[in-house]
Amino acid sequence: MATSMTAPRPNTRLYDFYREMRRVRTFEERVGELFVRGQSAGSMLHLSIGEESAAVGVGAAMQAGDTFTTHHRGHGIFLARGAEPDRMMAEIAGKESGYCGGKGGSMHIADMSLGHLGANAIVGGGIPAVVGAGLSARNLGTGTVSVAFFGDGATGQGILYESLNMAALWQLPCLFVCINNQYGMGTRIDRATANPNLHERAAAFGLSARTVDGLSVEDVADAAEEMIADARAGRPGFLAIDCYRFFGHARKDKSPYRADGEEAAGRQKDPVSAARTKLIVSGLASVEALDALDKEIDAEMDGAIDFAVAGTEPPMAAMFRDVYAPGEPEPEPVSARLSRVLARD
Amino acid sequence: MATSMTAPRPNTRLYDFYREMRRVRTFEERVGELFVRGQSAGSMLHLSIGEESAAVGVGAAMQAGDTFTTHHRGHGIFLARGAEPDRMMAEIAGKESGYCGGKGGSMHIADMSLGHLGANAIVGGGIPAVVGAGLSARNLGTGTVSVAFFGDGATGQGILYESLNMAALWQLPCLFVCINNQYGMGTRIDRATANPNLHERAAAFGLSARTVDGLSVEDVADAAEEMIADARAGRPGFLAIDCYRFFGHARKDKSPYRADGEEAAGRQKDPVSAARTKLIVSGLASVEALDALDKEIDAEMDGAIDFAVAGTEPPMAAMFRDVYAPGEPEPEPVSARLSRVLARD
Amino acid sequence: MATIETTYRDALRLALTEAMREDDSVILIGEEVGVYGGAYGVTKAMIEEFGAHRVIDTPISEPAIVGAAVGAAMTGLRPVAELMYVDFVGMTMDQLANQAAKIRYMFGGQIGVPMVLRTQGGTGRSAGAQHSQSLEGYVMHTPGLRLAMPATVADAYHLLRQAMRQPDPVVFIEHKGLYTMKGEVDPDAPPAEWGRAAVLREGADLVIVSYSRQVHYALAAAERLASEGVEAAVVDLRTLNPLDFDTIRPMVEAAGRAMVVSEGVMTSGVAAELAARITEECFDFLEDPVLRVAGEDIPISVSPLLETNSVPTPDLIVDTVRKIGLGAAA
Amino acid sequence: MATIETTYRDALRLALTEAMREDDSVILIGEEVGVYGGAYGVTKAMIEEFGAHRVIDTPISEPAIVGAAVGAAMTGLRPVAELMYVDFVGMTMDQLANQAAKIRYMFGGQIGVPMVLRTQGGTGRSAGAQHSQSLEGYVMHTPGLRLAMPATVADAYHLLRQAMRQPDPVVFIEHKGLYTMKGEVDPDAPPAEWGRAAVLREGADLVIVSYSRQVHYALAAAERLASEGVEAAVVDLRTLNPLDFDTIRPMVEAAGRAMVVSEGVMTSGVAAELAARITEECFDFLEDPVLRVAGEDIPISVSPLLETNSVPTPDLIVDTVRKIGLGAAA
Ligand SMILES: Cc1ncc(C[n+]2csc(CCOP(=O)(O)OP(=O)(O)O)c2C)c(N)n1
Ligand SMILES: Cc1ncc(C[n+]2csc(CCOP(=O)(O)OP(=O)(O)O)c2C)c(N)n1
Ligand SMILES: [Mg+2]
Ligand SMILES: [Mg+2]
Repeated sequence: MATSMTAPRPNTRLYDFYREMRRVRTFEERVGELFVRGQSAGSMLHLSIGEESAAVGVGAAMQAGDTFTTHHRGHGIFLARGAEPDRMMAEIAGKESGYCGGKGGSMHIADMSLGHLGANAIVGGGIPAVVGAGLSARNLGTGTVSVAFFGDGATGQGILYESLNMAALWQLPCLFVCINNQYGMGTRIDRATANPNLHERAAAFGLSARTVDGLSVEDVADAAEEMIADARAGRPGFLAIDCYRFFGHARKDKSPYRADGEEAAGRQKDPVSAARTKLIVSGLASVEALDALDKEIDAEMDGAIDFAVAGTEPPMAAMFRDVYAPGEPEPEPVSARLSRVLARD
Repeated sequence: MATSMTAPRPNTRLYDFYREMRRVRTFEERVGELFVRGQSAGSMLHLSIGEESAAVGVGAAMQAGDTFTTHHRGHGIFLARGAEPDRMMAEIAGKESGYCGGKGGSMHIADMSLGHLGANAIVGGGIPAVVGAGLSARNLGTGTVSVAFFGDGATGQGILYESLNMAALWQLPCLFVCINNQYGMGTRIDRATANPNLHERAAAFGLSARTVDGLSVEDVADAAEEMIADARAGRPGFLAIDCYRFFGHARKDKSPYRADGEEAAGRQKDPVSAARTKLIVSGLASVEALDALDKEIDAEMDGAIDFAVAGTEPPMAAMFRDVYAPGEPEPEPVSARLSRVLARD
Repeated sequence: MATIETTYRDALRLALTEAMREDDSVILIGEEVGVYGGAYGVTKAMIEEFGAHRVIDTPISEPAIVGAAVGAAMTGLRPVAELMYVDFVGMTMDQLANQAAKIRYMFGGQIGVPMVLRTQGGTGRSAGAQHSQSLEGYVMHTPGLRLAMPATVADAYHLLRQAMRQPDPVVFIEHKGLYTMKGEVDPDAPPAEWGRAAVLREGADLVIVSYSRQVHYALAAAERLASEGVEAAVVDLRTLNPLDFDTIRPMVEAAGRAMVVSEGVMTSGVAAELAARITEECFDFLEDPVLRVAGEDIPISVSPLLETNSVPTPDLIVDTVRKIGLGAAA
Repeated sequence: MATIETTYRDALRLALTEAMREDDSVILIGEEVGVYGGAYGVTKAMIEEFGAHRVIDTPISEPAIVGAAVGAAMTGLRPVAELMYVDFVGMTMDQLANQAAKIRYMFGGQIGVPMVLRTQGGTGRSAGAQHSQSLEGYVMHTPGLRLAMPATVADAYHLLRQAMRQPDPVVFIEHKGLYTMKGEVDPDAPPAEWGRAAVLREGADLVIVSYSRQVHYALAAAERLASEGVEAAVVDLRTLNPLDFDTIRPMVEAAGRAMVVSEGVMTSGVAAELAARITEECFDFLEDPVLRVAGEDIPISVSPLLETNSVPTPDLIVDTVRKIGLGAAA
């Protein structure tokens, strides 16, 4: 994973997890800043604060070549899989230097070289693609696994069950990761289903399925490692990760539908501070060392903001590009058509 | 249920079930004849032979005012809920005297006065309507239940799970009846899912769910009565009924994908002859009485064919009717538009 | 009530609220319509007045939301279903086009599906390719579906009220860029006839036919053109099904020139239909082909610059008129 | 191979078979494509040659079939997905229009989605409102999707081969009324350029532009018209995206009259686009508005009489030409 650090540091798994989770959290905080500074492209920014263990725990269990899709709240997942914060932030700002040249934005970041088949603004929209990636892995013998990340809200979407059924039926190397932050926008999970034990549904389709508490990134990683190994062997799985969405759904949502008490309690389920505390209490890292690490990360993410702000909007010429493959004629602009029509005589 | 019989007959539930199942079977056989005689509208005729206990067992457990939707293999269900064979057969023949004036045909029969909200040619397409009917029942306080009938193949459709989830969440008076005839076209259930215990899926969404063997119409009826009573009380359910599709998917399919042995074995699961045997063995009815009944039914269904054949195609004027409500302007026919355009000067 | 000044959003809420007060069978059903008050605030606090049995928050299940509305409409309720973004209509097209639109016909006229599907579309929020589309073309191409797209505050109210009285399914598409727009409405005034276009501006040189937000762009362009000596009429279609040609025909015949302006992508969309239809109806009077000013045949970018220029702008309308040889350049 | 006589159905199978022999990455995925051999027999026995890993029978899950094809296409396979009826495209429109069509663009050109979605449409089997539609209009209105609709046996083969080589998603719509049609194809001959229309008949009086089965109706009508002294040219578009105007323009300019014939419903459909486009391109040469002969704006009935007359017939084409004042009545 792409981070450049200089100080010597404890070589433990938990430390690495902490670092990556901290990077995710700080990145997301900076996304919030970008918005406040009026530099983000729009306000449809969905922060994954509180959900870092899902991104990092599962991300760490994946291997190079493995592919994945994410939902609209996918910054952390992509970071955990090696994204450059600069290009991510630039994409979120709608800049040409972003991962998608400024066309995609926060909800459509992708990078084929890192196996990121794409974030999606359609709840559930990216799930069946991992079935297809699983078919590719099987038929081409790549040995890779494909992971779909989505929220609890996506369990309302029928396409999830169609995909689970196919993966189980064909024994594909797929893992379905449901990041259950308890909410789909303003709807708490118990107002979205009569049975919030989401993994039971996947089990009924014949997948190996379980729920893990996202408070412990190590637990998440353990479960993910096992299930990804299983998936690689043709036993697809479904992993629900319980966590809590610390903030509103998107930047402008202040969650008025949540009682203060609930939010305060929910934010206790903080995988980043849990990891930090454990590192310190168990003597694996000192407060000072972690503070220094946090500062390093702050600097890294400040750099991402600077990079994004310094970028330029894509040129108008980019507008008609990429609708079809390079070499194909571009769609005729409306103004060109009209000029042609009117210049006929 | 609309059958006119004259001979005195044993007043038992099983006898009534037998009669209705026999009516369904004979009707379906006549549909086959209609096709062979070139009198059906098309060949998309899906016979429910082998599935009579589902139609009759569940149908008998429903009450007046209850509503339902069916899949494409729904003749038997509608008969069991009181349809007139004449108008059904006429609809299947595409005649004006049919239930839908010849516009709907076998796959789109409906009759609001009998609570039939419609058969559907889209696998799974009619399922969510019962959720809506359940909302109506709840909000309007009608005390009615709405039942979705569909095949095992529809368990591939995501919309089923969306509907199950809603029904359970809102505790609606709905029953989902999956007629598991082991096949969706040429695909046996074990090639369509890794876990053919279909009711487990519904249970995972919080519905009361079970599977019953369709060989015994009494068992089906018992289960349906209980589950419909539960549904009426706000506890929606899912009932899978195991049976076997005796013939091909539609009229032209000879099921080459099934071994002869399999078909022979499958056809042992015959709810009609099982009921007949039980009636005789237990002394509830004599062979002669049943033969006489069968003959009566033959005559009834022969009459349906005659009625259908005697009918006329809907008039051309019907073509632009019913796109919108009565009183709304009808769509302008293409030829009228063209005449207008060309007559401009 | 007399004429009030309000916003497009509040006018919509007023229409829903009044209908629900008048008729117990009206329900709202969709994602976040209740506790959250609607993603764009249209149904704010309505759950408090009408309760959770009439303002129904759903799971994220667009196909079944539409399907449930169909079933409810067939059994005595008057559902107003909400799709948070018209971009999600793709997953509901089966329930919408194969069920809602065809039930009356397939069943030989036995029953209708009196439901409204409220949704919103269009660009303006950097929401990207899957949250910025104008997909009315799919709907207009589907016989059996009525289609209303209000451009004004008054129509936000009146068209929605009328939509809720239709015997057939109505897709009602709001524009995300109009919710905070202010305007006047008299809820008690008799509304314009359902299906009738509104002439918002007279003009002898050219008739601009549009709907939804582009009506405002057309009006802005017409103002600028007027200062250049060109008088463009602006017609707001209000509903795309029914489609009112009786209003347009004499105007185009008189002006001899027509432009259609639509945010939907050009090819095979609403602008194509309007252009083809005007040509059919007014061929002998046209001095130029009907000009199609429509969305580009591309997805929408999140980049604000590309987004803005992916759909018609007042500038594009003005420039096009100038190209005709009317206005400044003439 | 030299020229062979075969059916539309077998030509399709040949195209699929050869592509699968040449390229291991090609897979077929859809309902009943394997053991059953395809609902219309196109993929008959292919599972025996290529095995169940390449000819993949699926559960009845149209949205996920298309979604899985998208993911497969992004990761190295060349999926040919099958929708048994184009009528089911509604439930897949999200995966098709929001995913397949937009992925290249949204992701800044990083990757394409080289998949083919094979399906079939049209009337002719008394299959009713949900199994008889011509929904190419939805597809054509979606930027990013290529659209091919073969009318001839040769094109069944060549267009499908070409579709499978495209870098972008292609929706390939066959016509259920053509599967048993016989014709000639030379699989080794260099095919007509992808995106190029075919002039199937020359004629100085009128240009009929069509595609899919209606091409044959247009040819039949043109034959009858010829006996009345009217010479109608017939153009088969072959692909609707790309759309070839270079072939049509000079023909219409020369004839001064054009008719478009499409089985899809008229309003806001393919015929609207073609009419609008021809008018734009050839306005000064047109003696009449472009005539739209298209599907009625209604659902399709199961009654054979109503079904037949819900879409253009050779009679309707002939009668329309006569109305112009050309032919018998003139
Ligand atoms: C198909 C679809 N429906 C609705 C939305 C609007 N929407 C965006 S995010 C969201 C909630 C999603 O909840 P969840 O899946 O739990 O993800 P989270 O936001 O909690 O991470 C909704 C309703 C959408 N983008 N796509
Ligand atoms: C959405 C959709 N997909 C596919 C089909 C084609 N089709 C019609 S019936 C059928 C099999 C359905 O199987 P099942 O639900 O088990 O019902 P059965 O025919 O066994 O009664 C299929 C695939 C269809 N009509 N609708
Ligand atoms: Mg959530
Ligand atoms: Mg079945």
